Amino acid sequence: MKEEQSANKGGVRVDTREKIARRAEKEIESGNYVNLGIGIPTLVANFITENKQVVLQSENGLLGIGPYPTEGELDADLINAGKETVTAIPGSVYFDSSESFAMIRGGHVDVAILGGMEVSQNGDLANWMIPGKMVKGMGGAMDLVHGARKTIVIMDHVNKHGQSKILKECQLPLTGKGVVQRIITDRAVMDVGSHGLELIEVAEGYSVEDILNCTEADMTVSEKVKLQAF
Amino acid sequence: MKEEQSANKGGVRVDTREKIARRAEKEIESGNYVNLGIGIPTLVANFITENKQVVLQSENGLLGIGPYPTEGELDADLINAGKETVTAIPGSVYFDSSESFAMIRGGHVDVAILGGMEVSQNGDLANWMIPGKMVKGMGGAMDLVHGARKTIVIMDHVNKHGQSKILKECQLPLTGKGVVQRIITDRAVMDVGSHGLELIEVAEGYSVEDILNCTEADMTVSEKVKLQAF
Amino acid sequence: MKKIYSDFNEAVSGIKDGMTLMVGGFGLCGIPENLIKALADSRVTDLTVISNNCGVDDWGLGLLLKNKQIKKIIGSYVGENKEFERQMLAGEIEVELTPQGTLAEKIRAGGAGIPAFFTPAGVGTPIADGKEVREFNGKEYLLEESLTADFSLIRAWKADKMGNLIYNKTARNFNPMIAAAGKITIAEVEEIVETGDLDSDFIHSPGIYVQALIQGNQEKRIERRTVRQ
Amino acid sequence: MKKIYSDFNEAVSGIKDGMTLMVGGFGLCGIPENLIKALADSRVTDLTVISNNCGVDDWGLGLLLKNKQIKKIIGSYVGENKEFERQMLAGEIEVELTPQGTLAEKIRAGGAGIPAFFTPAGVGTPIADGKEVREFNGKEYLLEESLTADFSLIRAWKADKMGNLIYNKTARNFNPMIAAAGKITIAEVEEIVETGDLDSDFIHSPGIYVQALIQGNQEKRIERRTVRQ
Repeated sequence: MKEEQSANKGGVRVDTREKIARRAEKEIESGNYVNLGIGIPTLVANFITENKQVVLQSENGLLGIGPYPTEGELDADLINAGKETVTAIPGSVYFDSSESFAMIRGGHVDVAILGGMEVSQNGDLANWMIPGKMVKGMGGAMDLVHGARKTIVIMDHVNKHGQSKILKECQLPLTGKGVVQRIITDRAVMDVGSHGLELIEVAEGYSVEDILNCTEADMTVSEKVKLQAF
Repeated sequence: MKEEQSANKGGVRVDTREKIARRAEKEIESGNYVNLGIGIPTLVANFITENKQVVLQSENGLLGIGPYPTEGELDADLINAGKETVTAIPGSVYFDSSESFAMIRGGHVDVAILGGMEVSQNGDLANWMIPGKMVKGMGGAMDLVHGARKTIVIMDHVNKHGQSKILKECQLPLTGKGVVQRIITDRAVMDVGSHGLELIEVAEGYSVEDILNCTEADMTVSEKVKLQAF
Repeated sequence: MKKIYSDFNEAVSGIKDGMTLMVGGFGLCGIPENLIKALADSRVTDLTVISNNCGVDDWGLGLLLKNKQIKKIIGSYVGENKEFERQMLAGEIEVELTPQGTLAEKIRAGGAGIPAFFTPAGVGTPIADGKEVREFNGKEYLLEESLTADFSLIRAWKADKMGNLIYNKTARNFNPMIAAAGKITIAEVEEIVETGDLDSDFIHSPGIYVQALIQGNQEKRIERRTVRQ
Repeated sequence: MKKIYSDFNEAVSGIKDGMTLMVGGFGLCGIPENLIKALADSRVTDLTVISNNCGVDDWGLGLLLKNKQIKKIIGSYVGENKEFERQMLAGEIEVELTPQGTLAEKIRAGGAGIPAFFTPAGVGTPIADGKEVREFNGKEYLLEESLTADFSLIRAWKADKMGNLIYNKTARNFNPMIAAAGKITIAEVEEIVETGDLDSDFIHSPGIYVQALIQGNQEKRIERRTVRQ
């Protein structure tokens, strides 16, 4: 098994983040409406190929996020859900928070890509609080996991102590129960199906056995598992 | 007791409608947002004095109904809740049906003036169906009676058989239960209070006794009852 | 970029017998008249139609009534035509009358992923039959469930090619909520403009709710022509 | 014609100790900054504040935190400042965390006369504690009750003299629902125009929701200045 640094130092970690983001981009089809969470998910936008027409939703009230502004374009009244200044593409729409979550909750967003602290083998997600630590709030995550047609969690496969973040059962308080359809890590891609967790892709540098060894959750291996997939 | 024609023939009936509408207009204060029901209530708009700034709400999605259009102004996309072509005043707003009833249900409309078939002494209103007859629907009436800060019913005091329309209990299926605050008829004005129905005004040509005689509901007479009030 | 049809018959060709449809409009104002005409031509039947009204004898949803294509109608005020009255009295059509504000909110909830809500309209009336009543802050409310549809047919004023819509005056009415509550929403519009031509701050229905567009000329019949001198 | 204040201190003078306030904005974007400053100057205390966020250390609702004017905050993401963290860990402030979409819908429901609704957000999480869970169509939902306020403080871009409002870009966010959910709503606006100068088809908040207006200059601080080269 290849050793990777989880801490954010030097190029290695950045490469890992980029690797996950690049793989996650493949989940997005042309014509999709997509919500990207804060953190690594936001990076996915950088890798969307030009032949795809994708509309990015920001839950604070924007459909059609554009690139970050130049100094001259900077507008305090135009931010994304991470409170970063952004721009808007032609054909973008502004709306209020109630409409924004009507859109999300009502199943109109095709794909939501979120970060995760823990995911369980039945698709539970924990990504908003650690007991004993300062809790800042869940923001829109609890609504997003229920609304999007496909909820994808992207995260490191193991935590900084080398422990699996994909568990039989989440230990942290949940964000949503049975809400995750696909997990993409630096090492593998797994689907949560009606028969439990299934390994469908293994990243370069890892074997199926490596993945099973570093995953606490029960997991079957797809007959069509793709090796050296990304 | 003065005999009046309930049937819609000649000037007498028209005068009665106008009399009721003119009295109802006094319920409207400057600055009010008002919803006028179909029928006699719609007539009230004709009598709003010029010194009052009143905004009329139409539940199909307009705040700020103006007068009927001239031939040249006629616009199929601009109608009131009675499906009549109208105009809109400067400062008017168009919105969707959900927003319109949010406005109504949320208590933002100051006064609703509706027609009635029967009102009970505890403020129940029946104005949408007669069993055995074709039922066209309640439209927005059931929402309006709950939403407006003040719900006023205007109608003839007695039906075409001379029977009281103000009853101990409504006989027809209800539009709303305990929703009417004031009743204005061609003969009197009555309030529904916590102690039941109270006579507060008597129209010209009638005595307090006349009103009590033609009203089936239990009713007290206000100490300050106003005679020859309208 | 959204699917843009040029033929109304093709636009409604996905609508099959037994489906549930929502149709925008208030009276004849803001109805997708050419989509309705194409649906009448298609002769699909056993439809459940959710719409505030049901047209008049020879226009709007009245065309579907005449063809007996409607099995059930959910609306707030439906009796503006004789054929409807005949079918209703003969028990040929099922009618579910819903207070107008409740109808608007049930449709809005359907598009917004809210399965049910409490509302005061209808408490103590025949509308409350069989429904849960609950008190909040001393007042009684009914539990009402949301509505969705297999297809939503709406009319808008202008669309851009991303499906963003704006409506004209009171022709807006039920159209925006119906746009959001349909699995597949087809918008009949007066004009299709280029992406970017509509102001992002002033879009009534974001394109995310719209699956297809078609441009058409509307007769815009007036139900109650009322003029002053 | 609405009440138009010229003095921010006077505008907030009706707000008393112990009241419940809603304040518009997302982060520092679209907050009624001058109304908040006047409220900080007023030193009213024991406030319950409903707002998606709670400002930063030296701006927005953070100013009220610093003065210990807030007894309880209801929001979805509140920890962007150290004083908040200190008060929370010391048990000096009560915090009710609410999923952002649920918060938006609770406020919208408050303005719309809907006392409660079911929503999927929070099922199976700590948010569900003590709340009714009910299944609709095979999926579980939580019952959530609506929110209203004694005063709503919002920021809009332009108002006409009838109180009709439009917002700019994502500064809209929670402002329109908060406008409707306040018993008294005061709108801080960038510009007041004559009645008739706003297009009736494109009003975001109809004036019926607004009780008073005040024009002010906003600093519009940026929380995360992110630029490309």
